[in-house]
Amino acid sequence: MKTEFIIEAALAIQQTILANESTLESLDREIGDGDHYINMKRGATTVAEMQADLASLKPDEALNKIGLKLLSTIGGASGPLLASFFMSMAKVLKENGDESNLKIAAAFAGGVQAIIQRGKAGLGEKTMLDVLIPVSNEFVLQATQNNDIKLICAKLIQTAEQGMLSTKDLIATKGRAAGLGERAIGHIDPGAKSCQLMIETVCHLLLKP
Amino acid sequence: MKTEFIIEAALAIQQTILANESTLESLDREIGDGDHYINMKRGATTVAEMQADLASLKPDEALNKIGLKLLSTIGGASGPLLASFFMSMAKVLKENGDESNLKIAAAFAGGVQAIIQRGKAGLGEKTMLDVLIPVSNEFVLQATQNNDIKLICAKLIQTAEQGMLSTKDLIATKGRAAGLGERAIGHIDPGAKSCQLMIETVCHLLLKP
Amino acid sequence: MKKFINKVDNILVESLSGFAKAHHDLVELHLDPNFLTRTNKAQNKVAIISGGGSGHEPLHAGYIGYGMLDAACPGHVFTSPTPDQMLMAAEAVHADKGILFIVKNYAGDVMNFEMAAEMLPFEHATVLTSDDCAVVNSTYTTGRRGVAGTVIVEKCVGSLAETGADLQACKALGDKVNHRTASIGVALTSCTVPAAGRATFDISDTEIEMGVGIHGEPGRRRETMRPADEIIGDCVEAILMDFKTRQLQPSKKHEALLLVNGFGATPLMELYLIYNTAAKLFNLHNLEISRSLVGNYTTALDMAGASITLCLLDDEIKQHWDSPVHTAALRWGK
Amino acid sequence: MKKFINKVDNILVESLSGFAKAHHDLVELHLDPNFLTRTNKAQNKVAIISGGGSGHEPLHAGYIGYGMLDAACPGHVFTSPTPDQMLMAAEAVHADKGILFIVKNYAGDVMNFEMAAEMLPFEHATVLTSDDCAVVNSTYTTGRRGVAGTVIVEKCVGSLAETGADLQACKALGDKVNHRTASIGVALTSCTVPAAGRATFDISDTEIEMGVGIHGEPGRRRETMRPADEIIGDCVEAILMDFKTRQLQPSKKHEALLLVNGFGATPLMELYLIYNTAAKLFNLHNLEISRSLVGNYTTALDMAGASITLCLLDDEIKQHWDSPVHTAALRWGK
Ligand SMILES: Nc1ncnc2c1ncn2[C@@H]1O[C@H](COP(=O)(O)OP(=O)(O)O)[C@@H](O)[C@H]1O
Ligand SMILES: Nc1ncnc2c1ncn2[C@@H]1O[C@H](COP(=O)(O)OP(=O)(O)O)[C@@H](O)[C@H]1O
Ligand SMILES: [Mg+2]
Ligand SMILES: [Mg+2]
Ligand SMILES: [Mg+2]
Ligand SMILES: [Mg+2]
Repeated sequence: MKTEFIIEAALAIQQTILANESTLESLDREIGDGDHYINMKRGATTVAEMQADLASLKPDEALNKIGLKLLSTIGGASGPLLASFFMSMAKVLKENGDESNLKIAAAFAGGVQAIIQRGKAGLGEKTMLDVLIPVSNEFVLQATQNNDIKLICAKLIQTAEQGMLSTKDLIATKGRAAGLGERAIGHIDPGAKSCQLMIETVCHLLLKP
Repeated sequence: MKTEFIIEAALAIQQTILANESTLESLDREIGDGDHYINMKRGATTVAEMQADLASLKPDEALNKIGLKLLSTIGGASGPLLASFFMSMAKVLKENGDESNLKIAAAFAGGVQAIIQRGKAGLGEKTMLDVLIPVSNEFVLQATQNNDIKLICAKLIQTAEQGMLSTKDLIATKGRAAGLGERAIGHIDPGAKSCQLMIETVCHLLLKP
Repeated sequence: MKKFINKVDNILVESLSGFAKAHHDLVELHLDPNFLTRTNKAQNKVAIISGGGSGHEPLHAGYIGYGMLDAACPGHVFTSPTPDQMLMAAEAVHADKGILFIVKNYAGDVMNFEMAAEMLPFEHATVLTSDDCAVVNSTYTTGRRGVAGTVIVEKCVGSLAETGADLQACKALGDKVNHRTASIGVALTSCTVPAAGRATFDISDTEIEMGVGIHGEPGRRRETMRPADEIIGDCVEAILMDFKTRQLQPSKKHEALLLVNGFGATPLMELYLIYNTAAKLFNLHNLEISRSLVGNYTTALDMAGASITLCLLDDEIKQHWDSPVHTAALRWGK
Repeated sequence: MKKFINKVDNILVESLSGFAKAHHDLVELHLDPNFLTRTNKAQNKVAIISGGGSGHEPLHAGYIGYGMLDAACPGHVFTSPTPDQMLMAAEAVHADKGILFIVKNYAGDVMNFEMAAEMLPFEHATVLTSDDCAVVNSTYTTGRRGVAGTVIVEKCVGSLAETGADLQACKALGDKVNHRTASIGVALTSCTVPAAGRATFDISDTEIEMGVGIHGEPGRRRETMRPADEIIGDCVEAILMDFKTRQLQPSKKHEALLLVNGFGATPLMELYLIYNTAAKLFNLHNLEISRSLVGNYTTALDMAGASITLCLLDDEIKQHWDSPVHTAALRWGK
């Protein structure tokens, strides 16, 4: 992994978030408080503006800096969760290195683990974890099998999509939608949607010829 | 004048007010605060409910009682003005008697005079007085000429109508609409409208075969 | 119309009953005729009585208590009270030093209070409040309307009365505060009078009513919605112009009280934003904001919008503004 | 959307600046990261810090001052603040007896305060408020939401801290007050988040949202608009049921505090009407309302609607509710 790629990914993610304003906004309006798009936009824009500061850093340093920045920028539920993700991913990368897809997958899994710990949620609670846990598992599996990055990306896009869609029929037991009971059914979780979009964006970047 | 007629007139006026809800309400909404219909309805209904109490009284006593009751019932600008009208009219009747149209016209004029004194307004200020002053003048004139009550009524209906319509093109210099300046132009004054309606109602009663 | 109402005809009494129950330490409610008095009748002071149409809460009942009003007479929604209310209230609270009526300058309020005054068996005087400078040329009118500045008048006069000052002194201070005060309001939406069941005026999503009255009366003009600072700029301008016309503009730094008043449906967040800009703008014109009040103090039911009130302070007004007050809606120093 | 706004991104700072200017005797504003502290730093006491998304004004900054909060951390509108704000606030107000965070129970608030707590170089504890009983079966959820009852918790804990009580005692009282408190809200209209520019939810002229959250989150159910007493009856019922479930219902006459809270666009007149009915209904169930608070204390921007909060009093809670407080939004005895 290169810091250059991290920056490129950050810019692409910003574009994706901006392009999905109405989707993200209405999802959080339906079963939340309507600010998820604004939160994600604030975070994505801030990271995009860090380009110059990040360029000279090592990848793990860059990710850690992004995490710290997100922590003081996003707020809400998604802020500390995404921040924890990047800071923990950075930590694993720093300790283990980033020379193989497997090491990167392990770092990704470490990031997801931090979200689980921070939010005390698991699979099936109608949160971003319904995207992140399957994606993390799939990533590790694919990398263990030593598959080509193109194949890995294709798989992860698909897994993320499935995870995101799976939140639709769930009752929420974590996050703001937990207050809704049955009324949450039929609505996709906004955090799951934004995570799916971000994963897809990064994978598309990697798939680019 | 008989107390019986006063009661009959009160009931008829109540019907008229109720039937003109939307007209009175929207006129006061346009250039006032929207409560003129409610105020008039409250007053008219209260008087209509006084039937039993009034029946045994002499006409001047009945009118005075109506005035006093209105004073504590209507509120707003129209309350003290209409109350003053009835109390003063009663006073003149008591002093002068009510045996001729001229004496009744004089009492009516006395009532209007009380409104002028209380509200410190005159003709052309876009208030109920733009109906009441011409009607009072015409009433006295017609009665002086010893005209038949049918003719008098026909004249008064016409005068009231003209007076009411005349308020449309005026700037208000008294009452709530005085704050509006030019913006009051094009709107009929609600108090002028309700007075015109009440006069018309009483005249129609007198015109009934 | 969606409101927390049972029957339109009962809303006033039900609401007053709740108010009296919630503040039983401060006020006592009398019904039919309706008026509210201080729980602990003040002794040997001018009794201060105010009143007016309901729908402007906390005005006036919210200002009953030590250092402010002795009684309040609430009329029906937006309709001035009737003389019997004022007479009974005066009877209940007079304390041998006369009665001072504080009346917002509307034809209905003026006439009803006037008739009460004529029948009053006590020495009495009246302060008419007329702080609304929305109507530019008031020469052809019955005078300016009384709006949020009334709160400042009631606070200062109430404070002075508490010292045992006589009727004429109280009236003089009330007149002075009123004279040194100017207000202007802006509506974003109309209010809805419960009995009418529909909005008093129609206003589109891109319009505002500049100079609106506290009953939703039309104001100076209908305008296009603009950034807050522009709207506030125009309001400040109107107040400064009014002070200038009345030769009140200060030639050097002068202390002032700034009241940013919500009409009922405007979030506190926006009121403080308005305050922020207004204070800055007044500062540019020698007006140093040394006293402030921000919140819903003279409302127009559920209208979205706000008014800005400036009162030119002097030592006397400052003293009476700062003095202790203990009412449902205004409380400090006690 | 019509609001007094210049640029959506600036509304928070402009509003906070106005607040700090209007209440410069009480609070000091720090920007970037944003937090507000008491003007006179308290000595030798537990420092009480709260915070949360903005848009609930006067919560929390309006409760900074003697007898209540030492600092508040406002997030963006309806978005919980970030840990750096809490850390800086703690740094500014800690006074050698530790830091107590009072946090409304929302995932975002909880996690942000938690991360701040983990980094805090001082002794610390957290009280989570969770008074909203709108969600009937909360076993499958992360727990109830913190709403208007938070004000009661902040008042009582603030009072205790002022006596020099230690961190554990403050936390214990906060937990107790929270435990003995239940709230439920009803929305007549949606709120509009400035940055979103449109209503959070659609609701027709004949519908209400029963059990709505203070961010406009959907509640128990969408219902048809009905007379106030029926709606209030259901709210009271929900609170009584909650007390029953939690074995808190009193078997004989018991004193309680009733807070009727407006969400931002509901006239005081209606809030007092609600209070009137609610007090009567609770009385029928052994709950004697001996303390009251009626007004806009925990708002949801410009939402029309109200919440009812009941707190079962005991001598300790009563003492700390009655004790002097001097903040922008709550003031008595000082
Ligand atoms: N405990 C949790 N664990 C994992 N994800 C969570 C948790 N709580 C909330 N989320 C995620 O956060 C998203 C909401 O984020 P956002 O709208 O930015 O914050 P908030 O809910 O505070 O307004 C939810 O859609 C959900 O995916
Ligand atoms: N000074 C006055 N002299 C005569 N009529 C007046 C005066 N002021 C107001 N009015 C009349 O009162 C009417 C308004 O009555 P109403 O709506 O019941 O009271 P308010 O204006 O207090 O709401 C006006 O339309 C006008 O005809
Ligand atoms: Mg959200
Ligand atoms: Mg009217
Ligand atoms: Mg009126
Ligand atoms: Mg949020």
